[in-house]
Amino acid sequence: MALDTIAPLAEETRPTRVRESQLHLMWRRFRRHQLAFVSLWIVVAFYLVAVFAEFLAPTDPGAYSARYTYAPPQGIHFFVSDENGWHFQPHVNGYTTEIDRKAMRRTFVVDSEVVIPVRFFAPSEPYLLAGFIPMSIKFIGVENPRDPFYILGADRLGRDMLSRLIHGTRISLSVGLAGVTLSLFFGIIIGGFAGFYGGWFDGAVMRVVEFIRSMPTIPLWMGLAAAMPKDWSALQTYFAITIILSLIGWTELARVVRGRFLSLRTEDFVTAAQLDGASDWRIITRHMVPSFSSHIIAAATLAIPGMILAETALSFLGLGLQAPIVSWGTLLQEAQNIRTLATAPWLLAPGICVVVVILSLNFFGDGLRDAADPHGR
Amino acid sequence: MLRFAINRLIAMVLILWAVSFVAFAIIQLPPGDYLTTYVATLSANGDRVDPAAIDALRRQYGFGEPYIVQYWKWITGILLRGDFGQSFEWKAQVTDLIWGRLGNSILVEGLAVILTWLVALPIGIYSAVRKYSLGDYLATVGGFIGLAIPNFFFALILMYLSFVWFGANIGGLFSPEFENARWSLPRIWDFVSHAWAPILVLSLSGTAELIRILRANLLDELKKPYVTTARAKGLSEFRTIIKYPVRVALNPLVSTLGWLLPALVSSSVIVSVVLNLPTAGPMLLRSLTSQDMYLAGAIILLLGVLTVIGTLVSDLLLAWLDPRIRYGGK
Amino acid sequence: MTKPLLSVNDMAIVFTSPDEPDIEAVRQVDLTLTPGKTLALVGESGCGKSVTARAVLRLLDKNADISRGEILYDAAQDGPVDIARLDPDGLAMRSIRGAQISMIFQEPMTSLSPVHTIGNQIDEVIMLHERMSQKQARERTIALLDQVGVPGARDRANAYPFELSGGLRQRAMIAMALACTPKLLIADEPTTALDVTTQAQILDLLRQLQDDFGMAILFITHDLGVVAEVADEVAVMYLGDVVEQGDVYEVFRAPQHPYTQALMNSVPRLQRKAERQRLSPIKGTVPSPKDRPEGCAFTSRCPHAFAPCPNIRPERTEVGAGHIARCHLLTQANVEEPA
Amino acid sequence: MKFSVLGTAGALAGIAIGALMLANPVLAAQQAPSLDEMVSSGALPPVDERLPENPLVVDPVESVGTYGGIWHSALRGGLDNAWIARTVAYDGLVRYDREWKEIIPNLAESWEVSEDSRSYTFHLRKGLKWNNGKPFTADDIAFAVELFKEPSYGAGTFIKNPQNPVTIEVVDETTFTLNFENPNGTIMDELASVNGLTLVSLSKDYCSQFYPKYNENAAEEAKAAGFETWELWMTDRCGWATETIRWANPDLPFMNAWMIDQPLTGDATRVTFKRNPYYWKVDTEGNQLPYIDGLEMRVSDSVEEITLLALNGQIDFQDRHISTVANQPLFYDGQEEGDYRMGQEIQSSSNTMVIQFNMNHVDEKRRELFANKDFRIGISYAIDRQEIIDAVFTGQGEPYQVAPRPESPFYNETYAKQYTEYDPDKAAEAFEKAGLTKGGDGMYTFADGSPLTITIDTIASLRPEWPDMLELIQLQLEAAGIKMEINNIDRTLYYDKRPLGDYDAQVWGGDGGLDVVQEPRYYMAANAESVWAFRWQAWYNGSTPEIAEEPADWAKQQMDLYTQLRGEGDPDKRAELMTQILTIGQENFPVIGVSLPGDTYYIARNNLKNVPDTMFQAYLFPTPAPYDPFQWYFAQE
Repeated sequence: MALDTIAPLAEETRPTRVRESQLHLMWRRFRRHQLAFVSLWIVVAFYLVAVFAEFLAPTDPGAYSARYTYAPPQGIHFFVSDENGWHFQPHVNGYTTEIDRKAMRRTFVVDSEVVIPVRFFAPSEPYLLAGFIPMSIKFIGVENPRDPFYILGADRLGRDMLSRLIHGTRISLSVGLAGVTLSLFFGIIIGGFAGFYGGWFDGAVMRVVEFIRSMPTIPLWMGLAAAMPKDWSALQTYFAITIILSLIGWTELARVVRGRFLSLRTEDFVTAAQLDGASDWRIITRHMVPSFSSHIIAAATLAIPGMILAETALSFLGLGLQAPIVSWGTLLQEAQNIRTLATAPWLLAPGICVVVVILSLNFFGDGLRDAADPHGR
Repeated sequence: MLRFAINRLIAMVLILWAVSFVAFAIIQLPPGDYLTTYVATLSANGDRVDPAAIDALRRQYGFGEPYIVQYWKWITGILLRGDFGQSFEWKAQVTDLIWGRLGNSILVEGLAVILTWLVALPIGIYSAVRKYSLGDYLATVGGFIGLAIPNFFFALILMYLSFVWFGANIGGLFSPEFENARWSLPRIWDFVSHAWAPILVLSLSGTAELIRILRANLLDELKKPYVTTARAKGLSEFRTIIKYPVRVALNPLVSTLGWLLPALVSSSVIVSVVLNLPTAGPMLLRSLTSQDMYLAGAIILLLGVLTVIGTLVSDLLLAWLDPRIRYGGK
Repeated sequence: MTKPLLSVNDMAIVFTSPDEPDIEAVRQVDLTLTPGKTLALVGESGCGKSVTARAVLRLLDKNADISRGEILYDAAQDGPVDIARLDPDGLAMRSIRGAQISMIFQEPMTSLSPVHTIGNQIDEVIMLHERMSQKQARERTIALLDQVGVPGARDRANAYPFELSGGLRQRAMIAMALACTPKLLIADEPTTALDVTTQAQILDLLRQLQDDFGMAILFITHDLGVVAEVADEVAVMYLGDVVEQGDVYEVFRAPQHPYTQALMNSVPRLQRKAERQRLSPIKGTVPSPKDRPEGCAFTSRCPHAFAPCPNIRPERTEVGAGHIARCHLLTQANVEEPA
Repeated sequence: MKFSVLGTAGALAGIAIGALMLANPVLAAQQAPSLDEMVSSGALPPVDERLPENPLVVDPVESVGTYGGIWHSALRGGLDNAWIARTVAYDGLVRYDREWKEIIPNLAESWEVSEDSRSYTFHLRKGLKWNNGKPFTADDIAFAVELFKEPSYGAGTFIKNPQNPVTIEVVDETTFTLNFENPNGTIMDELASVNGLTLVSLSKDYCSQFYPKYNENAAEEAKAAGFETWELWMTDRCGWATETIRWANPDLPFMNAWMIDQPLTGDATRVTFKRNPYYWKVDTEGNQLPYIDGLEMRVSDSVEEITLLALNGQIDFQDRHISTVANQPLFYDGQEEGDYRMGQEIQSSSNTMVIQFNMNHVDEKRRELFANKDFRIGISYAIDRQEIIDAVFTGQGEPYQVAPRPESPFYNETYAKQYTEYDPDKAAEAFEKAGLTKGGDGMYTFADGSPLTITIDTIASLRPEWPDMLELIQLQLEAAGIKMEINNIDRTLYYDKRPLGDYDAQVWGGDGGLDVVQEPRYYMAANAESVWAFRWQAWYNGSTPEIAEEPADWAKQQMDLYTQLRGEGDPDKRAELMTQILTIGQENFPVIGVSLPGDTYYIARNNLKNVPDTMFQAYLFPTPAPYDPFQWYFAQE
């Protein structure tokens, strides 16, 4: 004898609604979160850099130059003056360099006379973009490849910091992404089943998770890294590291997923689906996962920074990735000394990149999470 | 409550056992054993090594026995005699080596935890209650920056800057003159003037994490009807929030101690190396690389125990805070 | 007739949100509450009855705002106060909440803090509004719990909500609400979450308590059955408007507003099978406040809707002693009468 | 100028100096003021009674010094015992002189060598005392020999050398003779080196209590003390020579200038040493040494911290860990600020990096290739050494093969310079000769066309510049058509791979640039560090027969020569033999070098005196110990 019987309420037909509208709503709420929105674009930008590394990097990350070790950054100037006044010509200035034998270092003096024109889409020796697209122009470069061109300065072997940074971006960001994808995979599968079936399986999984998380990770990593086959190539180590990282990483995601599952399992629309005789798999994939995909996305995004930081940490310990692989971690490892801090601070650039990217990823992920939150405001 | 505690204790014992097993497995993972390292260093010094002598040592140290046997010896030694075995590299009893350093670890990490909470709590509450306010943004940004800086990197920069600006060395936990002095005001001050750096560095990332969690939890709680009930009683906004939603939001937070600790321990390993802290970290690092297995094993085990106990404490705390769990008994 | 305790006059409540146009959830509400009497506020979910109730205690969310009208609360001593003008977090308002006006909520489970004993939660109100020590407060609490029929009050005071059945929880809620013997009790669907038998008990309890304490009750519900049981007067809300109000007997006997009539028809009466006629549910669905016509809100579903309905707001028309309705039909009727 | 002949030249000199000492009897020795009060209180006998009859008279580097001061330095982690060895521990029977030319008396004031150089008789100073006042006699030496004869005890000393067993015979309190089964020409060098300290590091009086032979319940007591076996307890209490554990036991008697004050325990954050009142050396004015009251070493796991300490002037003398190429500009700029100076150190090492291709590779094809001299020549030509020197060493050093240093009497320009010029054409030529064929991609492959990639192992943690150099070499070789991988691995794995023999090449420092005779690892397959022919040296040393392999004839020839050398008493003959070995090495060019290491440097506070401006930097000659730190002193401001 309740009114509801006559006045149909906005209750039924939930799952479908949920699915379309939730992501949509989420996006709407997300856009409101300016900081997160900006961050999103920063992240995108970085990943673009990662993809087009070869094109964007002025030189090969390994290309060294004995004459320009620890060369300080060059400023880019836009105008040159000659007899007929100033005219537009983007360029950098050359250095005059001599070796100070006593102090054992090169001293660089910017020589404003020497004008080295900078041009965009400068021709270069052919290379493969992303490993398969043959190209022979760089985004930016100098006419004569022998001329010094160090916008962000050079490292101890006279290698262009900018180029190394760009290539490092590719490795570090992809490690993060790959690691998270992997953990996500484990996380959803394991956490999903734990949450969906509950019972002893759930218990077991949770114990395992608890156990893994109660282990200090560094020793775990060290042990595993030390056990890595000696003759593995750079690439293999790279993948091994991502796997090792996700071995720890999946637990967090598994927890999230499981939690959501537990709470959703009892929801009407799931019961409804079960009554319709839908298979568990179908229920999980078509009904449950979509209904909290937003949370998963958020959680995953928030897991990436951890991965990146872990990679740098491992490199610092001399485990994980090692030179000549160029990653932010290895670059930072090379900057881990007083000499750099004191005389070549520009080598800390990777540190700044790490901070920026991780900041953005966090804001982005946080924005997503707030947005995913059904009662957002 | 008691039943709950007992359940947890049993669970803990099981986990501890697993920890010990894994710890031992990990230190066994790398190929070769300590003696390969030892021989290596000797011959690197242009020193002669008599294979017979090495074999003798091998036998003494009981290498080459099957894993299970070694493990059994090890674990029983610990349980029955509290004997963690020999450190090959130091040629000394592991027990003589680790306690001091472990103590330091606990001290530093403990302080870090405390600082983390002191900072995170008010900020977290504020940014949840004043969601999307300027303060909220500042807090979040600040927190995230803390989260984003690789801690070893931060430590190094701190050390360098304090050298450049104050000409002071913040490495270690004490300056030489106080190293072995007994506790006194000046010594405490000296400790503070050194320890602030690692504690700051360590608590940085944890703080950000806590703020985020607390904020999220609190946001959920603030929407719950009982908050309205509280308001309807005529409680002031402040009291309402502190007594109810915050109180409830704290529960999941308490359980974060569980992961906060292992994270701290891990990062403290790195930070300790940079800042030269006499904690278990650097020793662990060294022993792992030189395959000083019993030392490494003991440290991993004890750090594991430390964290597991930490988790247990946080669980009990949680139960004490949250009747639902306490009576749910699970 | 005793002077009203609380009168809401021409109140409107607007919800603002950053990326949508404002919504006037409550368009025009006039209510009067008299001590010792129960006013039932009836309407479908989302018609704005709960909002109205919360407005009285100024418990609206930050994005809701009383845009028009007044809430005059006349607490004997220092003349009437207009609650609508008070600072929601101010001392004045807080000293009214819980002490003078208190509220019972729909879901006793979520409306009680899960981590505090109910005793603790009740003591709090008492100690807050009346100078009492913890001990005295607890004594009072136990007395109250006893009074609201919680068996073994002394022990139950130390119980946590989740340890109690739904019924007991609601009783505890009530005890909390009555802790400071308020002059007005707002009950927001206090029985919806409960099973039928418990419902009945709770309603009895409320009625009986009203006799004991003599407070006024504002009873929010969507259940006409309950209304019939507890209410002295009834106000019917539709989409933010009070369309009809008056003595419950009057209204039930001769509902004037088409909506009210529809409601009545939709309620089954107990009859012999043969004599039963089919229930006639209201056609169409409740439109959202956004596309509510300028005129009568019910237009879109009204069987008698005609020219003026969509555009002109019908006047409050007195159709009997204290029986008021808002419908153009009524005004028409008055016009035609002489002919 | 006779490097190789240290042994007996030293012996003669020894006698000479010994005589000289007797000639100037020490009168009225003075002691450090810090000791006066102890003496007057009777806690300590007067200095003359503490000193031996003829203390060793040390010539100060600049001038007679003044007492006092603490020498601050730093250990990298608790296991950096090498620094203690280089500062405190270096006091054997004999020692090297400051030119690293001769072996001079130390605890032994003289010695004689038998014709067949099988038996060596030493004469200790009369009245030497351990730092606990107990006499130091031939019995202590005998005890050490006896103990290390135990198959189950100790490692890494000539006493345990299976190739040439030794026995000791004690003539009287101060005289004893070491009798070797085979002629031993290198023992004096061993005794003078940092590895020769075992003999004099154990006080029988103290250590015998842990030895079942002298104390039947030693085993039980060990158990009671929580040690499985008596050996473990002995090691713990009586750590020998320079073992880390030795510095953890303050009760252990010492013969060094400083003795333990705060021991090096596991959780020690600093180690301190204080003057040994019984030290047996005096300066030319009869002041008992050392001048410096004590040492304080901060135990730091962070090189950065140590660097900062040095820059901050909180370190009085240090080179270890901090004197890197990278830090040089820092320290140079910091001299004013930190009130320290930088001194020159000439490295004993002959090369910045030695590339050792594995001639005993388990894979047939690779073994053949790496054993092929032309291949190695090709690689050597393909390396642009000057480029590397400029990039990695800021132009310091010169292209150099793995050959004796210019300072060495064995220096031979052709050996040092052969194949060092950068010449792609010659490289190509050599590769062709080695039977490699260029593939379509311009990369060389094996003769059968199977792809060729060489993997070079390195340890970044050990020498940061190695990966850098290898990265450059990688590019250079790539240009020359050789694919190369850098395999940066942990030290232990590095050593584990050697017996397995499945590595292409490993890199290491250029040991044996000055100590040619003592460390011939790169000139011939001499010891386990000859990674380029690990299985050959196994065959030679018989240490690990299971992997031993019969060497190529030229290598065998070298081994025969070296065996002769070991047994040869006459210095000139030994020099000659060594030269022959080197000539064969030069012909067969087993390993590839990059460049001659430039000088490195030390940091010394400006008020620290008697420190030579130039030192040799080596381990067997444990810099700075041979420069007599006990005669360093702090100038009073």
